[in-house]
Amino acid sequence: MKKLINTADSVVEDALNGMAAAHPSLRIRDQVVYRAEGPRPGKVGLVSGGGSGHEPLHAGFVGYGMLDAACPGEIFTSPVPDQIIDATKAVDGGAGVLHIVKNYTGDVLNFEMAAELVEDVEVASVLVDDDVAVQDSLYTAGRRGTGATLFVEKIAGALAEEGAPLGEVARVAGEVDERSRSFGIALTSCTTPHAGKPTFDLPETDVELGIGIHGEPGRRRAPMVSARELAGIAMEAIHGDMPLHGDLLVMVNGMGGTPLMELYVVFAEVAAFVKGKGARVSRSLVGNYVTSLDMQGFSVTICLLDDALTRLWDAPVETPGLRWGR
Amino acid sequence: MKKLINTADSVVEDALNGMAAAHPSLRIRDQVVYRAEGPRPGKVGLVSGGGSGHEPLHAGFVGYGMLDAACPGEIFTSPVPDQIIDATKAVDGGAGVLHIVKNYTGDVLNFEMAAELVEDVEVASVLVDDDVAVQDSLYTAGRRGTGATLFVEKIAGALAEEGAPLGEVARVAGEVDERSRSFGIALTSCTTPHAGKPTFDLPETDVELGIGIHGEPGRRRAPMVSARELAGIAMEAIHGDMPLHGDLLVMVNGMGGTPLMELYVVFAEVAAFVKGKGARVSRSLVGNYVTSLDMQGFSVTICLLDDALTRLWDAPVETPGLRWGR
Amino acid sequence: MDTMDTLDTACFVAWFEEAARLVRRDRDRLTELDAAIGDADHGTNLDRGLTEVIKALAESPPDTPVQVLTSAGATLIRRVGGASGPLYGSVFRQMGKALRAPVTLAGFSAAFEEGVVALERLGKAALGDKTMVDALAPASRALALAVRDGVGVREAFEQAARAAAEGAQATIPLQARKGRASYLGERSIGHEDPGAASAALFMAALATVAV
Amino acid sequence: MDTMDTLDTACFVAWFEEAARLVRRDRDRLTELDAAIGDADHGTNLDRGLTEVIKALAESPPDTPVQVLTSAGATLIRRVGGASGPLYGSVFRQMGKALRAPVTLAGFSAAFEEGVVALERLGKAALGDKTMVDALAPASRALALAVRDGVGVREAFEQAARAAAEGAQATIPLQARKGRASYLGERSIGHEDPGAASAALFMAALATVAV
Ligand SMILES: Nc1ncnc2c1ncn2[C@@H]1O[C@H](COP(=O)(O)OP(=O)(O)O)[C@@H](O)[C@H]1O
Ligand SMILES: Nc1ncnc2c1ncn2[C@@H]1O[C@H](COP(=O)(O)OP(=O)(O)O)[C@@H](O)[C@H]1O
Ligand SMILES: [Mg+2]
Ligand SMILES: [Mg+2]
Ligand SMILES: [Mg+2]
Ligand SMILES: [Mg+2]
Repeated sequence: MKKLINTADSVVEDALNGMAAAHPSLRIRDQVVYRAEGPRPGKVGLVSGGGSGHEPLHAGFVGYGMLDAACPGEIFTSPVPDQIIDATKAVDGGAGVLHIVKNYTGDVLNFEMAAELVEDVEVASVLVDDDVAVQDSLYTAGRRGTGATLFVEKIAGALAEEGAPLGEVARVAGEVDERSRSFGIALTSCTTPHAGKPTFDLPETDVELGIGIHGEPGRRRAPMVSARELAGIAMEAIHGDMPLHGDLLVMVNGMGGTPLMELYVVFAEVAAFVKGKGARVSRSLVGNYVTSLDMQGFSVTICLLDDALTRLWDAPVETPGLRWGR
Repeated sequence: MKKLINTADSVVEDALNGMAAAHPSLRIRDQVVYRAEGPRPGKVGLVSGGGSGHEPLHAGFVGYGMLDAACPGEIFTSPVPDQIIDATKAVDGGAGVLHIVKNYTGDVLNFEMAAELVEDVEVASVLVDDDVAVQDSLYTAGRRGTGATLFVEKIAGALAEEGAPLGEVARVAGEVDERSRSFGIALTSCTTPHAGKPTFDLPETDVELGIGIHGEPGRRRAPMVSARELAGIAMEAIHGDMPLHGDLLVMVNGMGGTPLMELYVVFAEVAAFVKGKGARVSRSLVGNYVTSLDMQGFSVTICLLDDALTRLWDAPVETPGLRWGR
Repeated sequence: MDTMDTLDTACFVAWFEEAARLVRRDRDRLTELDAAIGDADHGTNLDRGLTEVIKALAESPPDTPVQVLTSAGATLIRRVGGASGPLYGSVFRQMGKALRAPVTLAGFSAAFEEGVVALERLGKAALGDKTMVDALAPASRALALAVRDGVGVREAFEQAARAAAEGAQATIPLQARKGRASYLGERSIGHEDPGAASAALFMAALATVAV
Repeated sequence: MDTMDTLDTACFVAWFEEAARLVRRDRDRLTELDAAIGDADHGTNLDRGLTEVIKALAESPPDTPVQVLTSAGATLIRRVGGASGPLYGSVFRQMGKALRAPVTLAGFSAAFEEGVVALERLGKAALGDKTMVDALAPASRALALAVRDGVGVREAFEQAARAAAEGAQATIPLQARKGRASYLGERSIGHEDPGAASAALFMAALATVAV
């Protein structure tokens, strides 16, 4: 394993220093990333966070029209309550704060603890759980939150920017999650700086189907096939869970180590699949957005748009990782 | 080697189909990528191109404020004259066309041939040769064009958008190249789809210093060291060739397989180096912009800004790979 | 019958010191267990947390066993993150709340049981879900049985450690229903749960501090 | 003396067919040579180009040797890209321009030399720069000497093929001054130039078509 790091222990801090140096629009304090200009009175504050190693998620989505603060934990480790408490207090503009939480035991517990401990701030919370690779059952931890997190952060961020009240922002955030599904496929394992070797072994002939974003193995191993077939597997899984129809927001997301060229090859297949189902790619994103360190592979996330969501998706956003309209 | 492709022979075409499906702002015809809206009368047209495998360069930089057309060749192979001729004719709005050419024998020859064969269009050309890893000599092919290509395309694109005449756009494009320097370091080789195995072998203990963007080996092999030391090597090479001073545009560019988190770690070190020399990071870019397929590593590109260049850098741009201000 | 032995502050500090030592020693093994069915960070997480626990105990030396537990619980919650941070933190925080001075084996056992109950409530996990509960609940039961049978502290703790180790081993054939391993479905079968493994280390550490 | 043999259209077609076959056969070797000091595409580039050349010759069958060369040159320029596309294309285009019917060995040699000169001019490369020139220039010289010495076509072409092969081998100890390999500086030493290697294949193909 070769990594562009100083030490495994300092990588999160060093990367945050780099973010601060690169983006004057951000301000970083006690391992929390804020908009430099601070909270806007009357605007609902948006806080998200999770383990590091998924960049640009979440810190790269702090800025106008998206998050007010992000709490990066250690690599693949949810942040601690102190970070979330700090962030929640700091971004409150008097209209309350929405916690956007990916559905992992660690994220849920730490955000819950923080929410309980924050006083004087109204806190609502939305749980993102879009990964169809995981069986949804009362007796398990439920589905993981993956790519849809970006959709929720973008759309809720746009709504908050417009001045919508906390209840409304939380409701729409939940709606985006309900209308979104993801499926991921890995060609290689990632390597965490601390472990120093791949989390799982994957021979040249195989892929992992149904991976999440923590470099965990997937649901099942299968032979490596063409981009067309891999895209088909992902799309069938999504379509089987949420039949595709109407206007879609489609993200083909790289896991961190896959070149953009290959993501476009996958996107072509995804678009053909969508067309084949009589649905329409209305908005799209292709690139590395919700990553898993140096893993090679991709995930597809699809959201069923309506006019209101499309409008919010199109609204201006200005963050290091996502920017348009200003 | 596992790649998200259908066949090695179809990868460029398949990826272009994906681009077309993802970006309604682009139109693709005969392996040339155009702005969908076509040429604007009176505006200088900007055409660039080069081998594929460097995405988002160049096709991802077609759009308002940047290129009018990009000619993608096969993987790591410069485009053929036909593509360049088509592009040049199609984007001419009556004010002439600027060819932005990276200094490689193949790119130079194919663009030259095309320029000779285009009739009725005034063509100027700028050669990008920013890579300090390559010795500049009358008796060699000269320095490679790498990261500065993005700077040239962005700044010349902004100037063309303002309606500047061809000579002026070409002059400023050349100025950007002259004020820019790059240095790249690889942790791993890339693998081209056709070769199916890494272009060079690099043991776990070593890095390649002074690599370009074609997956070619670098100038010299050295032991793997910390991000701080690697950034120092790149910055010393740049500073030794062009002493850093004043306001800088700084890009820390990923080679395709390196996670954003690590690029930020590098950026922190680059920023510290710049500060140590009494210069200032005025504008920055961190991410995968000028890549080499799945190679792990980074390059640093630095441009000495002045007020005019800063203004042009800040001007609105709307392309798949670079977007702000609209 | 020697359950009249009481456990003093030093015992509790020693418990965490020994736990920190064992986790440091087995850090890579814990991370590898987590790599197989999770995200390869459990060893790093817990090592970081316990290092901070020891530092905090050294910086503000506790006067009572309750203070040791409260400090350790708070530090784990504040420094670990992930699933195991709040879960382990809650075990010790709740145990601290429940503990009465002087600390007899019976008192220890009752407070420990409250810690485990808090864990189960927070994590919504039951025995057999393939989590740290599978090591801690049997350990708590072993302590309770030891108290009932009038066993001495050393032997009680050794029995608890044995029960925890067996519980951790018993997670191997289980399919995970909670935590990250549950995403793997049937593929989680055949691997020891990393949290159960670290819980066994906590109990092994306890067995060494009984005088 | 049998330099009165003339080379007909079929000979020229056969030349490119055999070159295409050899390049297809050695594609991976050429790409590997390019991987060592370039960007690992030379075999793919030339194979793609020559496949198109053969296709074009089949689609519009040429009537004259000049048409074969013109078609091949144009196709290489239009389909290969990279450095080798325009360079090889120019060799054959220029050779076609210079060729006079009927094609004697002397005429072939003179036209070939013009092709090589065009290459040197376009690429600004001289002998010893570690490029395809290092195989083609010696081949051209061997042809000229054969003409001078009144050698037969078959033997002349065989001498040219030998000269090209030796020229390609002779690039191994050289430091590249042109093309992508020049970026490597001293590290380019010790490797055969891929373009010189493919040029040797072109000349080897020529040796098989002489009747
Ligand atoms: N709901 C739960 N209840 C009890 N223990 C749990 C639960 N979820 C996870 N765990 C324990 O936490 C361990 C994983 O800890 P760790 O790797 O540090 O956190 P994460 O899973 O967030 O990466 C698991 O092995 C399991 O023992
Ligand atoms: N300036 C030049 N003059 C003559 N031949 C050259 C020159 N530059 C490169 N070549 C030849 O081209 C070959 C490389 O061809 P190819 O790999 O197809 O193109 P590219 O270098 O653009 O990838 C080199 O091995 C060399 O023989
Ligand atoms: Mg974790
Ligand atoms: Mg090439
Ligand atoms: Mg874990
Ligand atoms: Mg090449």
